[in-house]
Amino acid sequence: MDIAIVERGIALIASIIVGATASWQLKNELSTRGLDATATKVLLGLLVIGCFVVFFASINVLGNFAS
Amino acid sequence: MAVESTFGQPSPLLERAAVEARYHNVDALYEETRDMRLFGFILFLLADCVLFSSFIFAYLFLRASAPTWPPVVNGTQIGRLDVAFGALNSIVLFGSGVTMHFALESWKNLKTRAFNVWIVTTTLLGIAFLLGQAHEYTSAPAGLTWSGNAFGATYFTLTGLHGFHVFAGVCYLIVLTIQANRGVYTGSKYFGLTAGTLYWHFVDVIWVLLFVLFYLW
Amino acid sequence: MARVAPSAPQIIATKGIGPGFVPFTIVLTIINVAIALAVIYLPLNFLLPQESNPASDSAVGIDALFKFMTVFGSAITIYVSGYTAYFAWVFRRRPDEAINTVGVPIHDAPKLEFWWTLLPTVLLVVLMAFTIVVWKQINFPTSAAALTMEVVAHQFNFEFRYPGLSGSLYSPQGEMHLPAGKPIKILISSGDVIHQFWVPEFRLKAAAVPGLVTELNVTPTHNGRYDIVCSEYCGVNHSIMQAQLVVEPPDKFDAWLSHERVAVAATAGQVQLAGGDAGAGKTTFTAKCSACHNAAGSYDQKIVGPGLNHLTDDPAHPKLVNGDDPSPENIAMLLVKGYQGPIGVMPNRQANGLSDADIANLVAYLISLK
Amino acid sequence: MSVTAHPIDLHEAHDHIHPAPQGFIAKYVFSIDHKVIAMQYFVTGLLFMLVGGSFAELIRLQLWNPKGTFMEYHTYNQMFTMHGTVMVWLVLIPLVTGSLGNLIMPLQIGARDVAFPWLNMLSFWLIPVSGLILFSSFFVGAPSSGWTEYPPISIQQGPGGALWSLSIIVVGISSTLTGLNFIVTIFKMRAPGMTWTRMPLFTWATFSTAILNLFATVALSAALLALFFAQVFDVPFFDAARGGSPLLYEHMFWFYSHPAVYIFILPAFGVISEILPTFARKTIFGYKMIAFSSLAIAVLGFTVWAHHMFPSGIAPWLQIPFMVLTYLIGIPTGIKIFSWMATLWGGRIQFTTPMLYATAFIGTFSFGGITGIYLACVPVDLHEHGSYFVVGHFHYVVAGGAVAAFFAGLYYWFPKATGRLLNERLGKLGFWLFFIGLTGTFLPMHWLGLEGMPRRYASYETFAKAFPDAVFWNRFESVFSFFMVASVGLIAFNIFTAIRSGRKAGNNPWGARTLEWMISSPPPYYNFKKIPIVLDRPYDFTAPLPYLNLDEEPDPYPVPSEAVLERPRVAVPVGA
Repeated sequence: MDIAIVERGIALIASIIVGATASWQLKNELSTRGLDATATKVLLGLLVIGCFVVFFASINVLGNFAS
Repeated sequence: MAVESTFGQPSPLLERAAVEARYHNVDALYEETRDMRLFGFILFLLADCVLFSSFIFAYLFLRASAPTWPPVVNGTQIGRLDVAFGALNSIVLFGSGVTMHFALESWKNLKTRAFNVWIVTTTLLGIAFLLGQAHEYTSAPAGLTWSGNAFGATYFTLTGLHGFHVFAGVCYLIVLTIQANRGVYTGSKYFGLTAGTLYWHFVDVIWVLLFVLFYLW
Repeated sequence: MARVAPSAPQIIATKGIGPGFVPFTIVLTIINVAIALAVIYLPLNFLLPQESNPASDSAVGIDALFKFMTVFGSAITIYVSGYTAYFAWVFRRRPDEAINTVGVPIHDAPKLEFWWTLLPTVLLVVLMAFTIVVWKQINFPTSAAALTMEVVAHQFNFEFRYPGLSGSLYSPQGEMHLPAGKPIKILISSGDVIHQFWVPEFRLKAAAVPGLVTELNVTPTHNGRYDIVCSEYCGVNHSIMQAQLVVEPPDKFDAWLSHERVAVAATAGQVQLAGGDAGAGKTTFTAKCSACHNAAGSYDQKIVGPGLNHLTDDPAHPKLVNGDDPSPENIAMLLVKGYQGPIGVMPNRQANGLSDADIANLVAYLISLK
Repeated sequence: MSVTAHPIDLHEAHDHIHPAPQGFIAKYVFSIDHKVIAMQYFVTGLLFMLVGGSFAELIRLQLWNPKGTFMEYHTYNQMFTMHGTVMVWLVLIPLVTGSLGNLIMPLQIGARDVAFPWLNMLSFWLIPVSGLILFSSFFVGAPSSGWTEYPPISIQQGPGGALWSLSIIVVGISSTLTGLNFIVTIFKMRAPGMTWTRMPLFTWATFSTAILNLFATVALSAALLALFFAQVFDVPFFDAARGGSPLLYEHMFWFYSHPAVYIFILPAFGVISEILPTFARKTIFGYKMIAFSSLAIAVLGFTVWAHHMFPSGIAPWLQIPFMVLTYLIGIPTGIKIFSWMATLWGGRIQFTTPMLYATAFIGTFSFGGITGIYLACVPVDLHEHGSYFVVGHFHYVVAGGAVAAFFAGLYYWFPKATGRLLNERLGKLGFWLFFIGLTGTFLPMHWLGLEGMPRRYASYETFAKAFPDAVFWNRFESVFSFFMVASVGLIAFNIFTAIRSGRKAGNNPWGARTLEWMISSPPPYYNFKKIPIVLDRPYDFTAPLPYLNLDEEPDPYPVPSEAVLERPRVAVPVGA
């Protein structure tokens, strides 16, 4: 079990957890109004996208240059 | 006298007078200064976006004008960055974004113990990311050096600039933790925490872009 | 103290646009027409170098564009300055005027504003069309280039390279010759910093950027001796970085070129290959050649130039790129003259700054790549 | 308990006046009062203008003789580099926005100070710091490759280049923060009733400049950070051999530096749009078009940067979009100029010094704009790029435009800032000296450049052989450049004498109608005891003043004070 597999495993699980909590937080934030609320919503949305990116990177869908 | 509204919303001072008339316990003057500070902080974040986008333009420009990517140095092509460790490091940072959000929520609900737990976790995760980044720099693929070639130049400058922002964010979080525990922020006046959270989310989002540009493309 | 009744403003109305507006406009228009005629028909040699007999085909287009803009530009400037001065004079405050006089309360005139937005837009669109026509002429010549040559700028002189018999040939730095009447493509690059190759009589300039080849297409039309000027700051002696350009009839040019070829072939001479050290050759190769050549790769593993492993004993490629046998002398000649052909351009010894020892070491190293 | 909703009492809602600053340091050195900061910007800007101007005079002396024997080449290269750098980043960028913007914008929108006074103070104090860093480069060999400092030449020169990059980054931080400060102030701190279309036009201009300051300057900081790394740590951003590209720096530099020239000129437009109505005693013509064309210029300014790079090796097809967009900027500028001319039409124009500068601005700036169109046209630019035609164009727009408008603003608002009137005769003499010097120095540059005189040449013997009149015209320019030196000296003398012995100026010496003329001059540190209410645009001279709730009720139809009119006037109606 070389280190890369371990790292990918942890990244996979963590991305699912963080992605889920971030989107849950985003759901709660949707009802708020105001400049800081909109800014938070935008940033949380991009954070969720970041979690997707890490998810696909960890399962080697994104960023595998082996072929 | 008909005092016309500005772009559909009443002029700020009128707004404050109305707020003060209706809710006597709201400190209208603080609300207005908070609005100004928040607007100023968002503008600062946008200006910071321009800073990162200038360097990203440099990266894309040099990558487009390079015959092969990653470029060839002394006859051998530079190896790809380690995606596995990069993914792990990124999720650490994104996790700290989530915990920071919990910290602010718990402060809004006046749960200071939970706030302390969450904000300390965020700071530790931030420091973990910086250590991960340091490891990434030391074990960079052969030939990838700051003054070696365009790939090294753009990679180390951009991720270094982002690392500096994370480091500044960590110091900001430490100051926020101390200030919050010293009682500087109250239940309704906590602009420092809002700004800290926005800044931390901003730093996360910049890393999403950098991770994709350098590691996955 | 008693409050003085507020002095209600006295509006001073005007009849029409202003006294003497029409004669003033006529005078301005006469001036503009005079300028237009002068610009179009008189030779502007005091403005543009050798404007009466333009030295290159693109100079004709550029001068026409310049005249178009001068006619309209001077008209606009004269009308604007003229009317500003006219209004300033006609609507000046008289010395004996009451203190509370006020101008005509007009704050917008939609029709007028419409016209003074539309007319400049139309004028600019016409200028755009005219510019794109001339731009196409300059950047995309219709006929193929009869002669393709290179100019490499160095700190404080230009180096001119003509297509020689094999590889490149360069004439003494000072003088550049061009045949009149023939379309020429000049490939410009730089060996060190950014320079700019500018011939004012041609009205053309192109930057010499290190690591980039820029192109200048020109058909010289008039024989003569012109200055080549560096117009991008390139160091301490930027002010004295000039060269001479001689445009002459094609036959005289061919005579000059053949004379030059003979002269340069003689000076190429033999490089002492004995005593070449492969190790030193490797370091010189890494420093100066690895950006384009892959020492470990075979011929097909190109970076910019071909891979050089098994240079001398590759069954698939028995000859060098310029068709010579891969003998040490021919390799040395290739390093001296550089190469320009279908598969690309290799700088010569002067651009790469190779000394005799460097060439000897490199040849020893390249031969050792078995 | 009953919630007693007392009626909205506006002045009570805004009476939080923080205590007055005590002591010399808090009042004059580290003050957070926008008016004092404006004075600090002004004095620093004037000093740097004198320094930059002296570099310019050394350049003119060098060009007196085509062989260029006055200085060696290296010193001359340092002179034109430092002249450009000091004038751009230590005079034009901070001065017009910093001194006039800081002084007048908060007063015009009825605010007590800018949104973040401490940030305002920091923004000022970064300018002297960056000046020190820049001038310390003289000890280690000043930068000598032009105010653009293109690599790779700017990397080859001595450590002066790195100090140059550092000092400009510091100026960049200062103007970014000023931009941020002004945007928040104009958005959030306008007096009640002052909607966007009732704001004075100088505030509109300051707003569009603040947008440019905030977003464009950061791109410069990125470019200079990259240049600094390349200079000090040999990072190959711009080294072609190691994958970099010199064109990259040109793109990153000019992406900022074209909006920078709009940062110079937009406040100048604002000053002109304020001065013309006051001295023509007539409402501004086309308020909305002028205001929105300021924004249009600010936005379009971001899209045109590569017209500085036509012959420098960018792809031919790329030249066309930048040419078209540069032409488009001519249209809002044209609208402004025509609206100003229409403001003069039908007015009762009184030629005080600010009005002289403003009227001359219209003529000079439109000539500068037209030569700009020549340079935007790609084929003609292939001839004019890097020649003295460019130098002539941008000095017409910068000296004839931004600096002339700054002097106009200086003469116009000096009474408000100090309570004293500047001497009119000295002012008029200074004006004529400035414009004769300007025309004499910069007009010949156009045909010198067309004939083929390249920029940044310490000696021009080859060119003098090709165009024999060059020597005459260069000497002609050198003589007239000293007229401009005389005019700036006259202005400095006029200022320092007027502070003590100038005639008293009341609240409203020129009879203007914008909010800053409604309070005393110099205004108290809190500006307005009660924040006024604004009912309409200020420019209609036939209507009473559109303000309520002012501290002291002014005359509803303000008229120029006696001290300003040349000869005493008797209120005799015309034609009586």
